[in-house]
Amino acid sequence: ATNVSDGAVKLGVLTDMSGTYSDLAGPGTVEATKMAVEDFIAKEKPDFKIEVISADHQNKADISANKAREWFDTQKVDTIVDLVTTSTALAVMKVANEKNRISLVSGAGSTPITNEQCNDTTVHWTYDTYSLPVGTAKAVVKQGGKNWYFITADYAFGHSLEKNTSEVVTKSGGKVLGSVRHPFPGSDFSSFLLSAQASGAQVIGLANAGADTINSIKQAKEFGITPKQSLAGLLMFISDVHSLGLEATAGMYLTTGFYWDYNDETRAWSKRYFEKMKRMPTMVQAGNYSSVYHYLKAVKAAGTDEAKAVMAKMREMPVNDFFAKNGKVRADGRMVHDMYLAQVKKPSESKYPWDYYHIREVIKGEDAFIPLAESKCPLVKK
Amino acid sequence: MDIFGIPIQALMGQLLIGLINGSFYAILSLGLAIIFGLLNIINFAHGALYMMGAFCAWIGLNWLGLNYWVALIAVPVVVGAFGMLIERTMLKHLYKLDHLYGLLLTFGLALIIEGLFRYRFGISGESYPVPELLAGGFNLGFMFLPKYRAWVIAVSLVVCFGSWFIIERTKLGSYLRAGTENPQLLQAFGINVPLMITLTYGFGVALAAFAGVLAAPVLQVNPVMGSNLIIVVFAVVVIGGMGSIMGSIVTGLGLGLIEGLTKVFYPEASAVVIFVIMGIVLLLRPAGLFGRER
Amino acid sequence: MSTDYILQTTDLTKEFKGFVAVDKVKLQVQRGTIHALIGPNGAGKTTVFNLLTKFLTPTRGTIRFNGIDITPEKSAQIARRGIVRSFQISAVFPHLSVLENVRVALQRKLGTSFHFWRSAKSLDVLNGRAMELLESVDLQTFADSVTVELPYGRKRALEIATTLALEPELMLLDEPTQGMGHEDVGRVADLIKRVAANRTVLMVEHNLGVVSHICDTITVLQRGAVLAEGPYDVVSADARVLEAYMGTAHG
Amino acid sequence: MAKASAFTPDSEMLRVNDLHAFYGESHILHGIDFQVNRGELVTLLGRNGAGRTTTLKAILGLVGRRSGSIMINGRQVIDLPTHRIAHLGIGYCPEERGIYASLSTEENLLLPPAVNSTGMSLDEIYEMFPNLKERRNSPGSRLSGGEQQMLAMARILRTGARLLLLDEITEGLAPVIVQALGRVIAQLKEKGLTIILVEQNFRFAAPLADRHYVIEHGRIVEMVSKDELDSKMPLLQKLLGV
Amino acid sequence: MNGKHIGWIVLLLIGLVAPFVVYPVLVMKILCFALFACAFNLLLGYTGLLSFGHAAFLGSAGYICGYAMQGLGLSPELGLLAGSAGAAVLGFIFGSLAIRRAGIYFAMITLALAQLVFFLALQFPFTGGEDGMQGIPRGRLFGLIDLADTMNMYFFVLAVFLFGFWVIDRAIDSPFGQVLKAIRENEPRAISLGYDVDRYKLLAFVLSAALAGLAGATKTLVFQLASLTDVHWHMSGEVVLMTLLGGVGTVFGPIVGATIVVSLQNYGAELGQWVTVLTGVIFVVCVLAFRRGVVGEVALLIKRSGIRP
Ligand SMILES: Nc1ncnc2c1ncn2[C@@H]1O[C@H](COP(=O)(O)OP(=O)(O)OP(=O)(O)O)[C@@H](O)[C@H]1O
Ligand SMILES: Nc1ncnc2c1ncn2[C@@H]1O[C@H](COP(=O)(O)OP(=O)(O)OP(=O)(O)O)[C@@H](O)[C@H]1O
Ligand SMILES: [Mg+2]
Ligand SMILES: [Mg+2]
Repeated sequence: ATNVSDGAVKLGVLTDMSGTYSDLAGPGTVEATKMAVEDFIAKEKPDFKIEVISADHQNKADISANKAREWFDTQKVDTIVDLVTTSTALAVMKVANEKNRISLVSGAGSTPITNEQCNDTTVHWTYDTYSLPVGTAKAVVKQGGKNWYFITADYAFGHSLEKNTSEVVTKSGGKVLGSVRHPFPGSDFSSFLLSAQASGAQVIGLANAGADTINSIKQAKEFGITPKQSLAGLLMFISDVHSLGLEATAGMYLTTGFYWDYNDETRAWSKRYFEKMKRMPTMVQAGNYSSVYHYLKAVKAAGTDEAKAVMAKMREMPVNDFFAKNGKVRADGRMVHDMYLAQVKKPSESKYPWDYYHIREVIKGEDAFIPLAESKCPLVKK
Repeated sequence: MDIFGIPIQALMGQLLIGLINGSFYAILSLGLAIIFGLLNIINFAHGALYMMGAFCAWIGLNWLGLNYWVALIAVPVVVGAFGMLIERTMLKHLYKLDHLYGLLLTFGLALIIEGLFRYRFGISGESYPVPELLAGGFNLGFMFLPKYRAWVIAVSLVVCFGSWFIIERTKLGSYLRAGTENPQLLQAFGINVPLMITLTYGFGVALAAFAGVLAAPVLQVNPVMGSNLIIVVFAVVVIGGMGSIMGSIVTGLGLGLIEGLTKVFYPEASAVVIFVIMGIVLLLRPAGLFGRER
Repeated sequence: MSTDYILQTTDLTKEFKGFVAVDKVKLQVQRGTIHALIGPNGAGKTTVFNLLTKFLTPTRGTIRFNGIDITPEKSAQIARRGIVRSFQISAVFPHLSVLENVRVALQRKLGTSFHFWRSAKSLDVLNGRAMELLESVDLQTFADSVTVELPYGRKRALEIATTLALEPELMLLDEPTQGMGHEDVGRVADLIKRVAANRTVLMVEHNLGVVSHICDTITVLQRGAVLAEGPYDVVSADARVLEAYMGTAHG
Repeated sequence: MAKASAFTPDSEMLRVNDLHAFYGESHILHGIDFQVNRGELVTLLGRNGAGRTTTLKAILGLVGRRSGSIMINGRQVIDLPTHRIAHLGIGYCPEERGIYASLSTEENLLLPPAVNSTGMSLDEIYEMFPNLKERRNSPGSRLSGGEQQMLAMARILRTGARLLLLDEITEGLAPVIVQALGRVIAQLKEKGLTIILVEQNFRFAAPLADRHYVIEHGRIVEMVSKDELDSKMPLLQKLLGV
Repeated sequence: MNGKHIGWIVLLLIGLVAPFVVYPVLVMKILCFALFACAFNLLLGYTGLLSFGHAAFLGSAGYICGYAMQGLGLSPELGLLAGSAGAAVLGFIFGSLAIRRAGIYFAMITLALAQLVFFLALQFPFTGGEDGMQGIPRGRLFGLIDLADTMNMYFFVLAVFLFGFWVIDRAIDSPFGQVLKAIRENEPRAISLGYDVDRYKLLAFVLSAALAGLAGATKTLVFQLASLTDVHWHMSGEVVLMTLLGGVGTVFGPIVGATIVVSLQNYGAELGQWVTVLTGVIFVVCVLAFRRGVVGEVALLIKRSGIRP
């Protein structure tokens, strides 16, 4: 029998239920987590109980840290999942590690999670700010988009996104003509777009996220920039495309860790998800399912829910499900899997609801993430 | 020709864009100033009502099939009526109290409105198309000016100066100003002050909603669009001199321009420049540029 | 023998956007007297008070207090020099007790007013003096009442007690009896007379009864300028004053 | 309704019965009863805080809460909102003057809407108060105390109101102006206006008034008509503490 | 023994027992916010100045304390000191600009200045931008007591809170407090009595800022992080809510208010989207029907029933 602490494996979904990221994570991840648990029970028939609780961290690091502590101390939570936004992820990872519990990060994207700030009880599952530009920038340069100009959200996340992308652009033979930094959050981007236009660059890289990206795209079209120069969204989710509409986004390149309409397996799962949420899943939500399922398998395999043992099993077993093929959890906590380069369809090409992407390329896992050799994580033995 | 290394053409473009943003500041701060003038309340819900205006336009289009032009008239009326309802049911009870309570109440209302829209529409928001009549743009040589933006400038100037004229130059305006100071006595002169207050609040709110409809085609319509903007607008109002109608219009437009210039020369500072200006203005003229010392 | 003037102004002028509210006023207040400033409405009396206490800045002219030029000083500084004013509308601290009202004025001299770490009990040493002051205006029985509850006339009396607490050399009273019933007018006039025993009072007053009763010297202002000056009998006999101010109602 | 008014004597302008008024929790008027005929001038006398101002305010509905009956021109107004009462032709000159600081002198003058066409013209008013003409464009807040008092008075003469409620209008005015004001009031009375005067200055009020009501602690305690003035003088002096 | 003494004793008892009944970290959070709200109340309740920018002091003190501990390796007591001092300096700057205006003007100016601070916090490299400062060590108090231990930390926080609360309580009831009261009641009169009112208001502002800073620095120690949340204008609104809910101008009100609001946020996290709406509703209800706040209403009840024979 599995030796489980406090009689149950308890999962806490700590996510943004109402704020900026509630569409790409939020209630959807809670549902995905529950689906993973149900599927696991149905398929693997575990001999331990599994419980799920959830809370809104309101994108605040202190609320997250407080909630995590409380969950560990009083609710006997074993593992916290999702953790959208980097500040909350970092805060919870630290607490979890101190208490010898596991964090499965699907929502947050900053690379420090598996680099400078890495620890041995965290797995970073779905994407990061390295993997996204890699695919997009390479592909766009290959298509002839050699000259780039960046519109960057003026904070750490935007800066690192810009930096990572610039490197890839130059490495692939492109050129960066300049960049402009906009306040975060912003609402009017026309000035910055005008600067980008004046630069004469072929590609305007949007090193920002959420509403900022959406507004940039919308206004680029309004100012007659988009057909002449093309945009590259460096962090875009299908929920963003959905709310902007194909009219405004058609032709854009973006990188994603998951697309619902990719193959039969993804379609089958996504349809089930759609039935519950009335929306197609984002990569965060799909990735979260995958991470939870893998974790539960590892608990079963390890015969215990003790963090270190489970982590060892998670690293040992490959990830094979609709989300990832032969995915692997590395020493630094990175789950390496393939990413996809997508191009947004023209409205005329879209045949049915949520038919948004052409998948143009599969980016192999080893290319998509920072090579272990370059990792700054102390856990990586060199 | 260059100015500080920036081609004059680009500069012109940026100034024009600054003016467009300034138009939004002007309409919003005008509404705040009018409300503040008569009710002595800082309408913290102004941003939320602006957001509501944008959403109502979207709802009108997508649920009821009402086009932009209908929305431009109907939405301010509807949201204005909602404002009047708020005034009648809640604000009304606060006039005898310290004016700070009005600020607090509208702050609470802003949270409620924003929360409800978040609940219903999610956070990433919806897109509103540019009306066909105003699609496309003019090539001005130095820049491509979308027709829609030109329309925004024109219509907001008309609305702003129209409101100014009514308030400063007509009898109705003198009632408004008198009501600001001593509503009780004004009522004793035979003027229906409660109605006037309700209508004024409704009008201020309608202005916010009007700005919302104007903004819908250019910005993503989302539940936080108002709260991001409102603090800047507060700063505009403080710089202009609170309650000063002309102050809010001129400062709104002026700060739009200054912000536009900052975006060219030092984009990192564009979010703070207004607050820095505010600090300086307050040091030199505590009552604001157009404000009266009280 | 030269007269001892506590306050002298020369050429005191205040212009508001071209409108001259106070015009080259030469005011000389003799120590130890009650000096009245009267004149028709809009003559500039309140403005003179505002200039003397620096609630307004003079356009021209100088103000000398005890021979020192105080023209450039600020309101609070002037108050600390010993010139204290009362207001045309009653000025008390409505939700403090009557005793506390007076104590606030006394407290400044202790020099502990910025001491936020000290207990307010340290102010109790002032209670004795505060009671004395209240007694001087017949308010001792009200010491613990909340000030709002006092009748109007008593509030004026309290205001005077508070002003006295500062031991001003020169008290400026702006229409101290305005809005009072007859009883109170008499009471306050007596009070002013009494407290003026060892200090100087400069007051604006429309109630000629009071003026004739207690004032030693009267300056009549008209359109910002001094029209006449002298004791009541002299001034009230002046034809110009009769025409500009008193009409037929003198006496 | 028509019947009721038929029984009201035609000459009656205002009748107040059992008027109670409250500010928040404090009960200020305890059943005021009095009545004023058309063209009459009555005064409300009393000590400070007796409730004279409150009586005027209660007639206009400017107090926190009121009850009882107030008939103006035979019409019950206790339940009407202030502005509707004002429309019945009432001019109110408040104790604190109520000059609007943000309006110029002239704007202040023109502020109250005319209730009928019998009011004075601007020129007539400026003739009566030359000070105001001189300061016509300066903001209300910049007027001297006395100028404000004149403005407050002048303001309601323009509207053509037939019932004037005047609260301490001689307060803070130079004796010459007080005399001038006395003449103005006499003229108004001549014109047939009905006036209620709240006065501290008995010397001013006595020759003008037809009747005097004395208020004490929110009740009418005495009514003295013009003819009885001499005989009741001692009583009045006692009541008012003159 | 009066009501206030009883209040103190009850407070002390609750403080000693609470961590054994309720989750201690939550109690620490409550204590931090209670101190914050009390500091804010010193300004609103006793000086009549509504600052809508108090988050700036809470947040910046948090960053300063965090930097002192993490970047400079100072001890916790020095960290707190640095945080409060920083907030005091900031308060001096804010105050000098804002106290020249009263009422709503004052509120607006503080709000806008706080917004400036927010943008600076987002920009300065040492704050970690939107990621915040993470993993700040709690250190050893006076080099001896290890604060990593929850109970040690708790009693330290309790001590800090009581100290701060005592300072506020004393300031209200001091010669300085008397002058503040006089200024609030009738400012021109206070001037004419020779008080330089701006300096008194400024001192009150600085005092309030410093104590808000103390709260912020303590919070940083507790959670071992400093983030933008604490400088955001929502936080400025929250502290108003706490004070209003508990009772403006009552000594214990802000503590009660903070307890309610923090618990609501904590236990209401499951409500997700509705927390904002609920907060808004509480605001509206308080303003419309409940202006004295919990403590104010209770005090009134006691007073009323006491008067009856
Ligand atoms: N701040 C100001 N700006 C412009 N004019 C002013 C200002 N203050 C006063 N005045 C004008 O100066 C003149 C003198 O005013 P002041 O208040 O000194 O009169 P006063 O003698 O006190 O009259 P009263 O007896 O009526 O109170 C008035 O005509 C007034 O309108
Ligand atoms: N707004 C108010 N709130 C509470 N009490 C008030 C208010 N206004 C007046 N009072 C009280 O009502 C009572 C009557 O006041 P009122 O103003 O009617 O007196 P008055 O006879 O006109 O005397 P005065 O000579 O002072 O004008 C007084 O005791 C006063 O304190
Ligand atoms: Mg367990
Ligand atoms: Mg009165």
